[in-house]
Amino acid sequence: MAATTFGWLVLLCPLVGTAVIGLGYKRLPGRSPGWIATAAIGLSFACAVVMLVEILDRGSSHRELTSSLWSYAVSVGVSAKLEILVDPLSVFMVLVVSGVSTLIHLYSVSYMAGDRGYTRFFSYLNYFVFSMLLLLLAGNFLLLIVGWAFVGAASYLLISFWYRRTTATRAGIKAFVINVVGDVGLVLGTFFIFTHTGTLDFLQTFAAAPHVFHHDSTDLVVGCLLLLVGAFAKSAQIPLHTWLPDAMEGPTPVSALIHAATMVTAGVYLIARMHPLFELAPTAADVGAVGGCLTLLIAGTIGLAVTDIKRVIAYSTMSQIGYMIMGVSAGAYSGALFLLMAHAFFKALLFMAAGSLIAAMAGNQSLDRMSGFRRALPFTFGCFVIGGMALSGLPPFSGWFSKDDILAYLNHRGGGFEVMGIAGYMGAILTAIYTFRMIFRAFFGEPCPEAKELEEGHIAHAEVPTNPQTGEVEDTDVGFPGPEHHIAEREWPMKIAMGTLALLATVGGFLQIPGVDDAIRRFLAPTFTGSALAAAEPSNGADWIGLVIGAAIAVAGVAVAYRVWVLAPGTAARVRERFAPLYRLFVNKWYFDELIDLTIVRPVAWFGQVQDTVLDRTLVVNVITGGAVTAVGAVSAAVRRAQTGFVRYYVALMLLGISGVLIYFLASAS
Amino acid sequence: MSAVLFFIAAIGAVAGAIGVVTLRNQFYNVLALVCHLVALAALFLLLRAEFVAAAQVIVYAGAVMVLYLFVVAYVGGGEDIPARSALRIIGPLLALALAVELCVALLGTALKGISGKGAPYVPGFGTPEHIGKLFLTKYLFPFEVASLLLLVAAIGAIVLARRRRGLEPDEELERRYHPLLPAWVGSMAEAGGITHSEEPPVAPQPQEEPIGSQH
Amino acid sequence: MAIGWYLVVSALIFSIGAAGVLVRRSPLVILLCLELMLNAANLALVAFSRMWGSEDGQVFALIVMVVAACEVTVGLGLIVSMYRRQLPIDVDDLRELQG
Amino acid sequence: MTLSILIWLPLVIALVAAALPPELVGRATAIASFAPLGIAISFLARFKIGHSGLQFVTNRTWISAFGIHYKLGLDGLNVALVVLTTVLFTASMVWAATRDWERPRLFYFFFGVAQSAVLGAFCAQDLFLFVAFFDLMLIPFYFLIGMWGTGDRVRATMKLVIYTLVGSFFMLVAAIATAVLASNAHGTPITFVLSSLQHVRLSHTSQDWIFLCFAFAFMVKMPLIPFHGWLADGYRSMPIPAVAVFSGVLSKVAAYGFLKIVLPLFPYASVHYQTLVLVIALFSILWATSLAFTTTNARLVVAYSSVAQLGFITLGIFSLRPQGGQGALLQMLNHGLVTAPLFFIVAALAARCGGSEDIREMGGLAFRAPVLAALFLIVALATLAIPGSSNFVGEFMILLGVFKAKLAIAVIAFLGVIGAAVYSLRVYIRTMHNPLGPRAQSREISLRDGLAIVPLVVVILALAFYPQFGLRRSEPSVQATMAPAEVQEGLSPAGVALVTADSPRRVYLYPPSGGTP
Repeated sequence: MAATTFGWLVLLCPLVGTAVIGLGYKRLPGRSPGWIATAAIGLSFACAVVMLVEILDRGSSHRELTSSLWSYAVSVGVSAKLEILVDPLSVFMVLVVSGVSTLIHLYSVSYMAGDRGYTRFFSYLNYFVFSMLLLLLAGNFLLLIVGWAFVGAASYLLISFWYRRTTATRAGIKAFVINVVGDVGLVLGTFFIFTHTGTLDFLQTFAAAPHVFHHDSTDLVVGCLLLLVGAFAKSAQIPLHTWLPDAMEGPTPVSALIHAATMVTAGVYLIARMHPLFELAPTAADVGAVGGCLTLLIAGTIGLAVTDIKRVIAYSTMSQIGYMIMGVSAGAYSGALFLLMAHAFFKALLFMAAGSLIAAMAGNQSLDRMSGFRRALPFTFGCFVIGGMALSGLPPFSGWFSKDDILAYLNHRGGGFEVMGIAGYMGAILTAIYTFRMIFRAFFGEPCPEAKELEEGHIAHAEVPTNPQTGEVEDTDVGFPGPEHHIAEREWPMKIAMGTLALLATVGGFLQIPGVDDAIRRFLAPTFTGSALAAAEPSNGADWIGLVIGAAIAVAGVAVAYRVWVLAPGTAARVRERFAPLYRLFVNKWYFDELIDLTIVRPVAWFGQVQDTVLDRTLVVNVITGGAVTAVGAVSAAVRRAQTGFVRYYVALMLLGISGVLIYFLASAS
Repeated sequence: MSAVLFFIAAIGAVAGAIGVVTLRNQFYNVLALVCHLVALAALFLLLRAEFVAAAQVIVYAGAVMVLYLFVVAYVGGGEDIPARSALRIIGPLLALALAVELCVALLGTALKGISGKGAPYVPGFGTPEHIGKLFLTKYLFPFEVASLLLLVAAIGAIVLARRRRGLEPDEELERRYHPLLPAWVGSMAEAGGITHSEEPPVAPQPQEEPIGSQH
Repeated sequence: MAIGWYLVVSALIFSIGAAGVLVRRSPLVILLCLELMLNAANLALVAFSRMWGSEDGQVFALIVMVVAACEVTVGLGLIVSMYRRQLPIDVDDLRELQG
Repeated sequence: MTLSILIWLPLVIALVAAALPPELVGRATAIASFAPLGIAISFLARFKIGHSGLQFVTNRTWISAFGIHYKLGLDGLNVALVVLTTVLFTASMVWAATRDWERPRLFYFFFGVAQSAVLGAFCAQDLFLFVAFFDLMLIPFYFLIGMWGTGDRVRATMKLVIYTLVGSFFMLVAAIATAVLASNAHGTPITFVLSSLQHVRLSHTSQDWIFLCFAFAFMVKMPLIPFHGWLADGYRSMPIPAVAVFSGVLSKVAAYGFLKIVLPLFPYASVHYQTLVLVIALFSILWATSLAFTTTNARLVVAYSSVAQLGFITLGIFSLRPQGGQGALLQMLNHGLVTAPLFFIVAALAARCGGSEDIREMGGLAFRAPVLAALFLIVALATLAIPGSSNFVGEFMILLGVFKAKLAIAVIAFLGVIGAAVYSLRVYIRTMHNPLGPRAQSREISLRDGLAIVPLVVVILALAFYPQFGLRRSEPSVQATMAPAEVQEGLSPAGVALVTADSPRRVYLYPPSGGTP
């Protein structure tokens, strides 16, 4: 069977999983939905591996395969088939996504046990994986947009999974709407490109692009910028990032899967996929790189200030994706995708560990309340530290090799990109500081009451479950994190998932060691043939210099964190007072939410009110329509009054009319 | 000779008509109409419409007027007090205007046929034979329709005038409808969204005695 | 006599009938006045029939008579049934059809 | 089997059913309503793809003196809409049959009349016949609101009557003027047959004012925004099955009228007023969208979303590009399939909240009603035209057409797409999610609701997998109907076969910038 057949199977497995779990919601007992879902994704991963093998069997110039099932929308010049594109890039992404997804499903089997929406959760989760894989395998713009929107919908459903929480539903709609903004950008961008190339198919578009577009022609730049809007919205880059921190309202496995490992990296994939267009429109690419650069810095600073552990990790995700976007826009494709893979491993791991920690805290996510879990949660602690070290870019973890690959490329490329490289190093020190801030605050120091309780063998449970964000009492019927909590130490599926990821986060970096091996770059090369930027890789020596600098910076960051939060615990408060305005800026997330609220949400809401009450209800409905009705009513009342009911009166009128007509004829005859 | 006859008959017809309109007593009205009809029949004869004239006298003056008389006798040919409204003055004025206009139109017309005596007389014109032929050939369909119409009217009159329970005010019906709905429900006023400020017009209540039997 | 005079007589009778409908209140008399108007029309029809030498007008007049007879029958039936229901036999009081 | 049978069958069914005892009428009508559905599907199955001409033509002279023919036929434009009509009427009948209505015989009779009239309007190939059916289909709705409506139904009926009658009047005048002026200008005998009228072009000034008359009538019917005064009261008062077909089908007749009558007959005016109509449509989209996320009545949200959708459909038609036309047709189909179940769902929600349709009193209903929630979710996502739904393909084509015609309008129209996401999800969240409402009771969907809603949702899902279903039959017809306007605009030379799927035409916004190979 061809590789594309397995491509279709990759898509089919999660779809069937969704349908089976969704339709059998009443009959599936216990944890079986979780196992079915995990099996479906596992099968999908297996198919992806077969696909990899198949594609490796082919010569490196024959690794772009397409296959279509039926006409999706083929009419009047638009031609979109149900078509997948299997090439090294998509295979790479599919492997990462299905692999990490399998592990997160496995983790969720235990973590979500006891929740009333267990079946629903896995149905949604499988649906998400299907959508994500569709996005990755799509062979034309239309299917890409479909996958793009489907992951947004799945993300919405999972963010507001605990739907009785108003915080969750609000976060859900926010995420969805911003994602729709992204979809719209994507569609419009597609229009700009399609009207010139006349095709929606990726390979045909890329083939036609150099012929129909000038270098940096206005339409292409606008089109690519609009694609960037899509990418930025999905990947939570400034200024379309505000949904991601709120998305942490979803269950922790969701944060791990969607809002760290897979969906949010779709923007990176999009730019990589569209690299022939972006290379033709360097202005747009530069905008992307600058956006990524700004995001990685701003998100890093916010990560220093917020105290909700999941939100810290969320900002770190934004920051890491900023690196990837910056890299992929600047041309460091293999480096960015390498970081994407490594990030999927260590960030999923961090979220899983955080989930375990939150479970031990009975749902509370505030770093202010946590401390000293080192002994109570040894396995979680180990995983968190491994994930943290990978995130901070400490050697020899995967984050070190991958992130510094991008930065070395930027410094090597020159022409202003060094500035971004330097910004990247600044971001790296911030990353190390906030990561180890989490570790030191949550795991070191005096054990908090929950940690003590756990050391005695009990997991803390709240008397009355409340929403940690607002303090509202939860509706315990349904739609709230179930009454049971599950920690990695007590559940073997969670342990296996986290252990595997810890291993991958540690050794994942060895895939691409400068001077030693080059697996990712070589594998991806067929996709990026013909790209001038991909060819301009720095030398191994330069790479190693970058790696050394990166390692030094990471170590420095860890040292700072150790000094501030372990050696002299009061330092943080002193710094906070010293730089109060800066702290306020960071802790209020640079006021982006307020800004959007002030410039968009409030005016729209105000206008809606005015329009509804004043313009539509008063003017149109009452004055114009009501006026018409009243006028007709008045006229009919007048006519009605003429109907006196006197027969003789009618006769008189008739006679009058006859006389009148006669007079007219007589007058006109004479 | 024919001019004299015409004037006599015409004066009779007009006088009869005026009698119908002006006399107070309903018996006299009917009798005036009989006069009028007979005079009209004479005019028809002058116009050589024998059959029409005969039908006029036999059917109209004979049968129909008897029917009228019966009804007047049954209902009670009371004094008819003319309306006290402005129509009492306006009505005759309007009629006068109409008459004047028609006369002006007829007399002032330039049509030649009107001032002549008509087409040359053909023997048998207007005889029952000719008319009968026409009815059974050219006008068979109107003829049949007319007969059907008569049948329907006859049945209709029987149904209307027959004595039955339903003719008395139906108390049960009243009880069923009146408490439920205000009188104006379902009228155009309601549809127009105009609510009555005053009491809705009340349907005329049945009086103690019918007006017809006053005298 | 010229046909025109017949027509003038017809016009006069018609107008008188119309005036009667306008001033009288008893439905019975109004019916009589309607008869007058119909007869006026009949006279005109017969006169025109004479003028053209065609009997069609006479046939028409006869049909009008039939219709008049029907109208009288139904009208009188109505008057009788009004009397039975003890309704006022006066067109000014019978105005339930007002708007 | 001729189209006449399809058209008149619903009326016959209604008349026959009226002879049954009142308690059986509903069920009998609902079961019998599958017959027109089956016939319509058989027409769809026998429809030959790839032809732009009429198929299954019935052509009899009706009033020879005025050249009025009783001419019916199917082409790519109406075949899907005919099926949609029967589908929605059947669903509504099924929904209605499981409930009790006062005076059921009359109720179902009016539905029969409405269905016959709508089918007639879709099939009519004679301008006069179209106008007759167009007016006929409104009559049953006056009664359905006036007799079975809720709330201030008298006033609602009044508004509907006034608005639609004025619109109909203008349309009648315009229709007569079209035929008369066409015969005067060319000395040909008067005719109302559309295919004959297409061959005679009216003068520019006549086209202009006739266009405006038609446009006014259709825009009132849809309605587009400045003409929507009757909408709020009308939709709120109508009984649910009536509003489902009204919004699902009747509004489409107006859009279909634009496509079938206005564009081919008045190409000059269509081009002349293109911008005006586009701006009105755009304005409707934004206005209705904004209203939809302000109003708190769930039914009105659906109503305003319909207005916005019809704005999109109008945009597509008046892009005067085949893509836009195709998208508009597909979107008519999609919107009909989406809006009817939405109204049924709103009724189901209201039944769970003490009869109130106010979303402030709802909330948290998903709890014991996962099936209802899932159905609502699918329909809500389809309403906001999430990519992957057939609605998205329609919207994509529409906006592509508009993008090619008027870039700025397309860009602004995308705000409507974003707004749709806001109001659809808002209603979903405020009803299904959030804490339980004060009077809300979470109950699973009942069988009788499911009977009407589930099949429609299945159709929505099926179309999502294969939207080409709605596109393949209509392509030649849409190209043919757009051709006169395109010629007028100078986009394509007269008489030349237009683009086909195999040879994508490239329309350049600016002169092609790259070095052509």
